[in-house]
Amino acid sequence: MEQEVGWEPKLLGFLCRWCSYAGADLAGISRKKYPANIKIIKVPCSGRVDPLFIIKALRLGFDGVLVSGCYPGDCHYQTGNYCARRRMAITKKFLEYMGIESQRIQASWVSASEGGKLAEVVTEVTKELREIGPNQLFADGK
Amino acid sequence: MENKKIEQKLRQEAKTLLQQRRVDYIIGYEMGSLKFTTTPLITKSENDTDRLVVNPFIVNNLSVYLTEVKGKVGIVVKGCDSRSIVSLIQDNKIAREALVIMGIPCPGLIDLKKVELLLGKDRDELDNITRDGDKVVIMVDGKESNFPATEVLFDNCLVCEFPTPQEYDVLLGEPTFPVGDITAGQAKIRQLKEMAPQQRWEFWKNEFSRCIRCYACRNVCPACFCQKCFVEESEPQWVLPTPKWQDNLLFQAIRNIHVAGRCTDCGECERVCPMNISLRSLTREMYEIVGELFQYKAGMDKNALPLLTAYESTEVEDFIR
Amino acid sequence: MINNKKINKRDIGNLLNEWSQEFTVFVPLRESGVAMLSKWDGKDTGFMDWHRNTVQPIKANFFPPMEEMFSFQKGKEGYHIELPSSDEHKQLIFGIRPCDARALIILDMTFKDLYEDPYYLPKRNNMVLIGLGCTNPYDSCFCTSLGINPGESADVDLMLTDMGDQFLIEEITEVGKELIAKASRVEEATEADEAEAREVKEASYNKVTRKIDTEGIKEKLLSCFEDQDFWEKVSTKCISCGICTFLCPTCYCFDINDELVRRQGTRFRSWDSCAFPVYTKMPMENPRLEKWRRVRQKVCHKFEFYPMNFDIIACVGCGRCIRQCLVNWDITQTLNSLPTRV
Amino acid sequence: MRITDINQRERFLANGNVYLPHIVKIEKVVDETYDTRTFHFNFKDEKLKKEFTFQSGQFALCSIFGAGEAPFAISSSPTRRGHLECTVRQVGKLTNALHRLGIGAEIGFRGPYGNGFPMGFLQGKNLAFVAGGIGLSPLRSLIWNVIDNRDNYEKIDIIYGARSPADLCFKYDLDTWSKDKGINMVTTVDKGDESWTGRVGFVPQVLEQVAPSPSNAVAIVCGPPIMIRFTFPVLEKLGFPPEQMITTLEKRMKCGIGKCGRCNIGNIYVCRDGPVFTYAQIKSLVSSEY
Repeated sequence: MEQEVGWEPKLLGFLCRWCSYAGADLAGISRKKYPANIKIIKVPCSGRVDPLFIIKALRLGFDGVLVSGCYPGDCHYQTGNYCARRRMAITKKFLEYMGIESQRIQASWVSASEGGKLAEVVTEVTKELREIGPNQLFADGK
Repeated sequence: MENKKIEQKLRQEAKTLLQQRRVDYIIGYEMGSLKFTTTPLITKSENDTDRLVVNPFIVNNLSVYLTEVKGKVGIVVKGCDSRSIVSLIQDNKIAREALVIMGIPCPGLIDLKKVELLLGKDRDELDNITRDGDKVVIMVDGKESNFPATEVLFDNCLVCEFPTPQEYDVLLGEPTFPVGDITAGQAKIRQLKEMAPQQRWEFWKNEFSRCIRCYACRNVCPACFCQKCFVEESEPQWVLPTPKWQDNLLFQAIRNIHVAGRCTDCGECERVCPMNISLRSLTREMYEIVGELFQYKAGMDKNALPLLTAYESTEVEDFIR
Repeated sequence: MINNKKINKRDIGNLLNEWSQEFTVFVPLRESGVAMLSKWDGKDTGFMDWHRNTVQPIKANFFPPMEEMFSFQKGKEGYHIELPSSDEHKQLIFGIRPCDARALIILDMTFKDLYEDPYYLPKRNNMVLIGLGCTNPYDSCFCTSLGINPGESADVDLMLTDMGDQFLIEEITEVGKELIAKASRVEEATEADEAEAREVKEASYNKVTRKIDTEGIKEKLLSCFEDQDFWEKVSTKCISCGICTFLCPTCYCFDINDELVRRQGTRFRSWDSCAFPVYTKMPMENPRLEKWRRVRQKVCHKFEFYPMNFDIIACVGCGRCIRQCLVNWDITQTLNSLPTRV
Repeated sequence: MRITDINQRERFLANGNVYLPHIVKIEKVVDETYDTRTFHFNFKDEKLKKEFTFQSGQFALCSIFGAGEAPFAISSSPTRRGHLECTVRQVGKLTNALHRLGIGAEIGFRGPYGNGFPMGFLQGKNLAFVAGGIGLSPLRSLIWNVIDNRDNYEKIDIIYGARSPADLCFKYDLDTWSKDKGINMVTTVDKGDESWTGRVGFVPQVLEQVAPSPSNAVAIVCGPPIMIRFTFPVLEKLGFPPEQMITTLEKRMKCGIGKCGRCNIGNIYVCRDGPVFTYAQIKSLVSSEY
């Protein structure tokens, strides 16, 4: 696979506003460093993330997608993250079966107080994405 | 011969239902206009019930009409179709009370594409096809040849676990048991799974570059009941209406995820695809994933919550950081 | 009088190779289990002994499922529009059936109408058609009801008749004549060959048993146009997919859409179908929201509107819509059951 | 009814390719209502700027590159050269994208398409314009056209209605027309608000009250389909023969030239054979899906 010089993975994060997004904020405030590779979309709940968003992000050229929500039991809406967990499990397995590298679809639980964990997750995921290289899945070439 | 008896019983039953006004419509099968073809019969008329048939070619999953036909319906179902109905009930798409389900134990249907491949002849060039237990007898040019049923049944019939309807008001005929040749039915998927991810992706890319976006797979699917499909959404436009392979693939991937836990592996999507895309290799795998992760089988319990709205407090999450 | 030619089937491979020098040669192939016209690989001549028509009709060669109309890009000077490069080779299509050849004549009418279509017509004008008479029509074929002889066609450049080991060649156009003049291993057909070909054609004509009555069909449809009960009844089992229209050799409806990928845009045209509710959807209303209206549109477009506008029925009886329909919706049954006004 | 001659329009084809848009530049944006704007634009090409002509009632396909293409009636009058105007309500992907554009933005334009209003037939007649909502935009082109050639026409009635005062388009024109002594301008709304002092009532009802005389008159109707369908019977009641009722229809369109298939009513294509029809023509159509 050809790799552009200076290529950096692009990661799209769907972060729950009640926890992970606040976690990202906290990481910022407390100056915990995490890679600038992540673009964040704030969602009301990890349960809001339709698998469509994930594959569309890959179609648009993101190298990986991270969905991050509240720990089980902590959902602001009681059950949103449970539903998200089922959906993510299915989506991840199914898209892997279609041939999408498992590293490209990621999930995490990060609470509002875990700025450090979010930074860690983003760092790890970015590292994994760097290893598998750029997303060429939807490239046109014949 | 068994079919003939079932057919007689079915015609009588359907006629009575209409006569006694217990249903407004009967949905069943009648002989089609081509050889070895049946076609859905949707009727209000008692007289039409004499046209109802039961044979190894009753391929359509008639439950797809239930969200469309108004009033009380008497419907003919096979094992897989009955599960589609249960699934529709689970999703509150139809009411059980509005249905009279006439179940037909189904020993598997004959896949004419397989027959054609096997004999190198098209269906209209064959004289006769009959099912005789675990054999299928085909007459061509006046000559009879025997094939093991497992060679000519649909792949999804070969892996069918519940050939007898799960939900019915009347069962016409004796319960049957899986004809099963799981290995043959799963061959394609196994091959795919042995490939490297990139190879698999190439395979699907190749399949979906044939897709012409006729939406037959979606429209024939009883689990695809959305009023407005996400592909028709224009703001935002998730998928380009142009049949580029990327968008075709995205459409089908999401369609499969949307019907996870509803898909009963009835195989209709693959059967109807005019471009011969191996769609069941997706739906079946999803069926397996759902079973493996959540011990869930679509359309088995009409009182259960739909798969993706239910949860257990502890569940698979080894993939979550 | 007789000046037809013939060629031995085993020489066809060579002939196609010769033609490949000048043309992009297409033959009916069953790649991935779907019969369609594909670029000839120079080897496989199985299509000669496979006596059936393709699933995907020939229109795809001139009016593909999707096609780039132009690309656009925003620069300093504003938008710049560019047409796709038109380095297309002249096409030679081998083995086209009489019904499909006629379908092209019907498509031409729309694409030439009023404004010439700049995508279809150049491809259409840059091709050679080698027809091949049917010897084994499907049970869904009803071409003879539409004035088409499955064994003959005047809508091609050369017409071939399968006589077992050899093909009889009729030179229909000057282009066809020139092709044959340059071709090697072509012989003069004998009286006996002619007689045999006539027999083959007649036999194939008689094999088409499905019929519709086209006599006064335009008027019949006109009189039952507002018969909602009838149209509702015939449309009940339709599931509104696009198979019958996409695979119809005379259906031409299309959609136009833009794709924008990082400032680089492309406008595509792609097949569309009157069976889809979105096809006619407007923001506030949809004139053909109900299924029966869409089914009526499909039938009437072919058998009523097209004859009104172009004096020809837009159906060639190829039977694809019957054969491929997933619920066996049969247009011949609908046409043969039109209510007659009392 | 089918048009066979397009000679005069062929010279406006870009590169001889009927699907290629010309690039036009937005020169001005006018807010008509909360969801409707009029875009003033002009060709980038100097030659076209000078030569481009059209007829009132014709439409064009406007491209917002990346969002697609849709048909819009040209709402300016061919008598007022210098720029073109299209009035657009925000209803979907494309119109949303258009509304996001401002002065200087470039869009695609191809046309003019369709038949336009029968100017010769209208000459020397009393004209009754009946419009609803954004349906005024094609009529506006004609109204200005008529005003600029005022001597060629007799009495002019304009009956224009919208759902609410906030939905009235071209308020600046309505003002001018209502001050014009040669025009009987009637504005109405389905539902007024606290500041509305004008008429309240649906267009067909107001039309019945205004009751323009049918003698030597032509009624020109445009509005939402439902309004058009209710207006015809009123006009008939007033004594207008179907030949003297004219409307312009709207359908989903992609090509604009009678090929893509979707805008048909029976064998007639609204883009190719319309969009202007007499009621007599509409009644003679095979289908009532107008």
